[in-house]
Amino acid sequence: MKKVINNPEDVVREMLEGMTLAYPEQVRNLEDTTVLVRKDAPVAGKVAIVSGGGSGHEPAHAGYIGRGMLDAAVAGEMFTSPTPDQVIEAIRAVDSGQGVFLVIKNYTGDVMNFEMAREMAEAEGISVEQVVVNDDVAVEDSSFTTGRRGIAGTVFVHKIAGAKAAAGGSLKEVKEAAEKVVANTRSMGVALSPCTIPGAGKPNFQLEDDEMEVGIGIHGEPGTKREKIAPADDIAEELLQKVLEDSVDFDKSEVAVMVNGLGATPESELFIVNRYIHSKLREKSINVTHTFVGEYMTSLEMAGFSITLMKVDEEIKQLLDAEAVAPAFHR
Amino acid sequence: MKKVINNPEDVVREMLEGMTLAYPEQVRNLEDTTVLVRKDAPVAGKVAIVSGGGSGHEPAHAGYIGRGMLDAAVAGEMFTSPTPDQVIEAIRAVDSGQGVFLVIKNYTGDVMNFEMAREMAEAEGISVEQVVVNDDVAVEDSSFTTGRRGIAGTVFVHKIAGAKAAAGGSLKEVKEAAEKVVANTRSMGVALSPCTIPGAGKPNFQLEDDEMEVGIGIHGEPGTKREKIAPADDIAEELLQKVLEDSVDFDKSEVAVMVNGLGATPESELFIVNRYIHSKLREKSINVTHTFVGEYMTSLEMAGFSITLMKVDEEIKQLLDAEAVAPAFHR
Amino acid sequence: MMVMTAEQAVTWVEKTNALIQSNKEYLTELDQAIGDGDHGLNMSRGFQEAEAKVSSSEYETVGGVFKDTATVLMSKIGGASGPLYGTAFLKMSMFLRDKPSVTQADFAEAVEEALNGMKQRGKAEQGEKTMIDVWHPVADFLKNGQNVNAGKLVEVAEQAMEGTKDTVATKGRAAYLQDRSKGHIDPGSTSSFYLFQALADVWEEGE
Amino acid sequence: MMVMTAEQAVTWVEKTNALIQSNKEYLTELDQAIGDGDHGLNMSRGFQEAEAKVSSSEYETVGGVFKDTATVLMSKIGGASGPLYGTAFLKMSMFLRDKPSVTQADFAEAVEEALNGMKQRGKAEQGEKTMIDVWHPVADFLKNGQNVNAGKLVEVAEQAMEGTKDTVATKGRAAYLQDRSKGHIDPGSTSSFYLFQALADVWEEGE
Ligand SMILES: Nc1ncnc2c1ncn2[C@@H]1O[C@H](COP(=O)(O)OP(=O)(O)O)[C@@H](O)[C@H]1O
Ligand SMILES: Nc1ncnc2c1ncn2[C@@H]1O[C@H](COP(=O)(O)OP(=O)(O)O)[C@@H](O)[C@H]1O
Ligand SMILES: [Mg+2]
Ligand SMILES: [Mg+2]
Ligand SMILES: [Mg+2]
Ligand SMILES: [Mg+2]
Repeated sequence: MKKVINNPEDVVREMLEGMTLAYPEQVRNLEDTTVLVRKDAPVAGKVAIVSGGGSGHEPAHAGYIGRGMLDAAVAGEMFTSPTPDQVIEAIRAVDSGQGVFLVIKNYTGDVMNFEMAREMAEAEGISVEQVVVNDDVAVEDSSFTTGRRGIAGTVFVHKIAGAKAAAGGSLKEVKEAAEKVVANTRSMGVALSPCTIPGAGKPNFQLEDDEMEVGIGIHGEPGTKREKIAPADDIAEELLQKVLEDSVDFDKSEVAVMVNGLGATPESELFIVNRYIHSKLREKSINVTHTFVGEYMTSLEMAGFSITLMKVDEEIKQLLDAEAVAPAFHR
Repeated sequence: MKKVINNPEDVVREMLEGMTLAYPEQVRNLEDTTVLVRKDAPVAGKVAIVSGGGSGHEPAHAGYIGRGMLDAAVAGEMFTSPTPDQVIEAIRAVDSGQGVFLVIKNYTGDVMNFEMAREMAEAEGISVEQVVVNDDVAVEDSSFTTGRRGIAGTVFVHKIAGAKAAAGGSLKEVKEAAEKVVANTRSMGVALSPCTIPGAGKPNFQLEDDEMEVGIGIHGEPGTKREKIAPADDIAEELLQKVLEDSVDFDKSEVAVMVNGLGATPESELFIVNRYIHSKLREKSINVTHTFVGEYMTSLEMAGFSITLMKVDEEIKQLLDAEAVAPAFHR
Repeated sequence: MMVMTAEQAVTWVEKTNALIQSNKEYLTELDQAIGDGDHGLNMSRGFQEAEAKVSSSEYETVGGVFKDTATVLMSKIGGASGPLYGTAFLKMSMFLRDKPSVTQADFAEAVEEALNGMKQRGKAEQGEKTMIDVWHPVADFLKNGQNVNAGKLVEVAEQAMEGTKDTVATKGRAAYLQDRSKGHIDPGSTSSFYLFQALADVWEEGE
Repeated sequence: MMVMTAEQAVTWVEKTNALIQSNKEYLTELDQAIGDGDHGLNMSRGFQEAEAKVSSSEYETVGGVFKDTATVLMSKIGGASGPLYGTAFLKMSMFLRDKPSVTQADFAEAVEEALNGMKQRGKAEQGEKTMIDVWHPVADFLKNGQNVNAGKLVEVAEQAMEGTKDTVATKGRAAYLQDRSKGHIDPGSTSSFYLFQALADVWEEGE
């Protein structure tokens, strides 16, 4: 394990210090917490958006704090959901009286910790609503299981919920917009190499030189199957097929595309994937209105990528185009 | 070698196609070239800024095309300077009559190819000026040798030259501003892992699990020395020392800081480095006015980072703050 | 018939912590196979702090020990296991309240309460390859009343933990692996086993 | 006394290309040790195209072959070697112009012109561990006139190439390595050696 760190236990704290020093005009760290909030929080008259989760996904989530996106991001330990006491600090700090909207990725830990914080906040008289993002089609959806995971599509939820709130949307309207995104967003990822949690010292799995792990999440966990590595177009095709076949009907629709690097994949390779996705969608008469290529939701130093399709309508397109000024997202 | 590519020979072309499809409103690809230009080039009444170099440094250079930064970026093969015929196409496409300014990184190949293009352009009656960026203090400066290399500091040159041109600066004024940046910018990098050119199939060097390569460039070449890996603070200290000791007098000055990821280093680690740099500079009464943390000038999938310090004055600070709207740089 | 004192409750937390610290890597390895590889780190961080808290405080009641334990676990672990272990200790503390002495029947009911709280919080039932698979049979065993002894407790918990190996996960991260989750012991069940092993130890010392 | 025909000039390019293609990996390996590892890729890309161009065209003069070769190399190689090899062939073509027949003296002067062009373009002198270290002694040898034969040419070029091993680079990427550049043959000198080896081959066949 080779990492540019000091002590593994200090990684999250030192990272948050480094972030706060990097963006002193945009964010501030709530004292003695792992919460970063907008410098000017609470923003009067606006529903506040709070997201967060385990660390190791940078620039998620703190990179999305800013006008038109998040009001706060709560950082857990590496790949570990933050605790309710941290989430409640975030909620308290950003609520302007208009209520707080939580964007939660669908992991048991995240859901439980955020919901406990929500219960506490509601007991304090703060209105809280939430959405649980579950865009990863690698995992079958089922009411008997944990269901699909939340991965890179979460960034679209940040953008749309943030824009709706910035436009003066009520807590209910923000929730509706976010739910529309969740209902229309599907993703899938592949890994060419594993990653290592600083404290664990070794990766969760090993891959041979000619192998890839398909249906990977964003926590270094094994994927749904292992395959021989293939040309970029074939890998992209496999993921795209799964995304298109899932429960959203993308037929003849308009979509926003995200090609998301997991950490160690050169941007050039992401563009090669983007090229394929575009040409394939054109063939299928699916019209791409917005494209995002880069590292939006990473998994430490994992090599690989995910693709996300969000079906858009007029409202979503307008909200996508709305201003956003965050360290890791500009519009 | 594991890469998300199709044929190694097609990597650059497919990447450029993918970029053009990703940013259709911002860039366009000059037909049958490896040149991307601003969608609205040539911009009337403005000095045009052209940069470029080998590919593999994404988002450099095409990611910096946009209002307030570059008018064109010329892409060579992986780690190989583009040829003069490509550079001249860029120059012709962006010249509005106010002249063209070339930002060249100090590598023999880049300097020769760009200068040949410049000679051809001047023969056609286009006014051309240039700056050669050489911020890397890992290599001693000397008039008998190739001298220092150009690395991440180049992005500051793009920003300042671009802002100066956008503000209506003449070719001469743009050149002066760019030269000021070059004179006041120093960088140094370290690698924790090598990288592989797609066509080469294997990396230039191997590192043991406990080794790092100090004084690395951005072309996968070996650095100036090999050391045992150390805690983040110690690595940052070693680089910072070399940068501060070099020929720019940073004493009690104001600086812009860039912590640049080389490709596979998690952003969390870059922030840990940023934290150290800030605390150390504060100790030394060097005042950080601007901070940039992220992947600005990469070396394919190399793990590691570089730090850059640019000494700033009022003019440079103003130009740094000026608007820039490029896919990989917003202000 | 066993009784639990506040002092023993503290010892329980201490012994659990000791077991978790010495098996930290093993827990992480289990989680690497079918989860995200942080369970050892999470439990070690949480119980380290919990033990520090309860060892340095004075308690009149078992409920008081559990309340502090719950608060620390809830605010230090995170992930899936934090809210679950936090809920477990919180529910026990709520049930036991200020009871000056805790009988075996009290304790059995407290564990039943903990189990119900965890099931509700995690929306999991027995057989889904989670720590519930250990808590459920342990709760049943304690309720049983007769023949409750340390050796038997360890046996029940251990068997339940081993039993998770053959099941396919439907809750928690391991569920993403679907059939691939089979053949691996659930990490949370293992940390729960340590908890009950530590409890058995406390009982044995008390005899 | 040797003469070069347009046909032989084409063969020279073809033979150079053949040597470069079969030593592509080796050139890359040399560049990996002290450069950026693309010299084999660069030369292979450039000479592949140059050979395709000159093999499929009709030429009256050696100058014409060299002009096309220069243009292709200049626009296909890039990096440091592109402008240098491009300049070499351009300078030779400019010197030879429309000369219907090329004598050995003409050719020697053409190479001298090429060398000067390269030195100027690359701002390099002999002894800086670049391809100049091969071109320089070869130009001197050709100027010499007497005893110019294929075997001798290969010998001179090969020795010069080997000689780069012991020097410290002060130009090109290898210069960044300073002392660490010692002990490795310069990749550009090696590709230049192939060029002159191919030339010797052409001469031998012409005898
Ligand atoms: N819904 C659930 N109900 C009960 N226990 C669960 C549930 N989800 C996960 N667990 C338990 O939590 C353990 C994982 O804990 P941990 O690794 O610390 O958290 P995370 O999965 O968030 O990384 C699993 O092994 C399992 O026993
Ligand atoms: N200034 C120079 N003058 C002459 N030859 C040079 C100079 N710089 C580099 N070279 C030659 O170019 C070779 C490297 O070519 P190549 O690898 O294709 O380009 P790059 O170094 O740009 O990657 C070196 O081995 C050396 O022989
Ligand atoms: Mg976790
Ligand atoms: Mg090169
Ligand atoms: Mg886990
Ligand atoms: Mg090279």
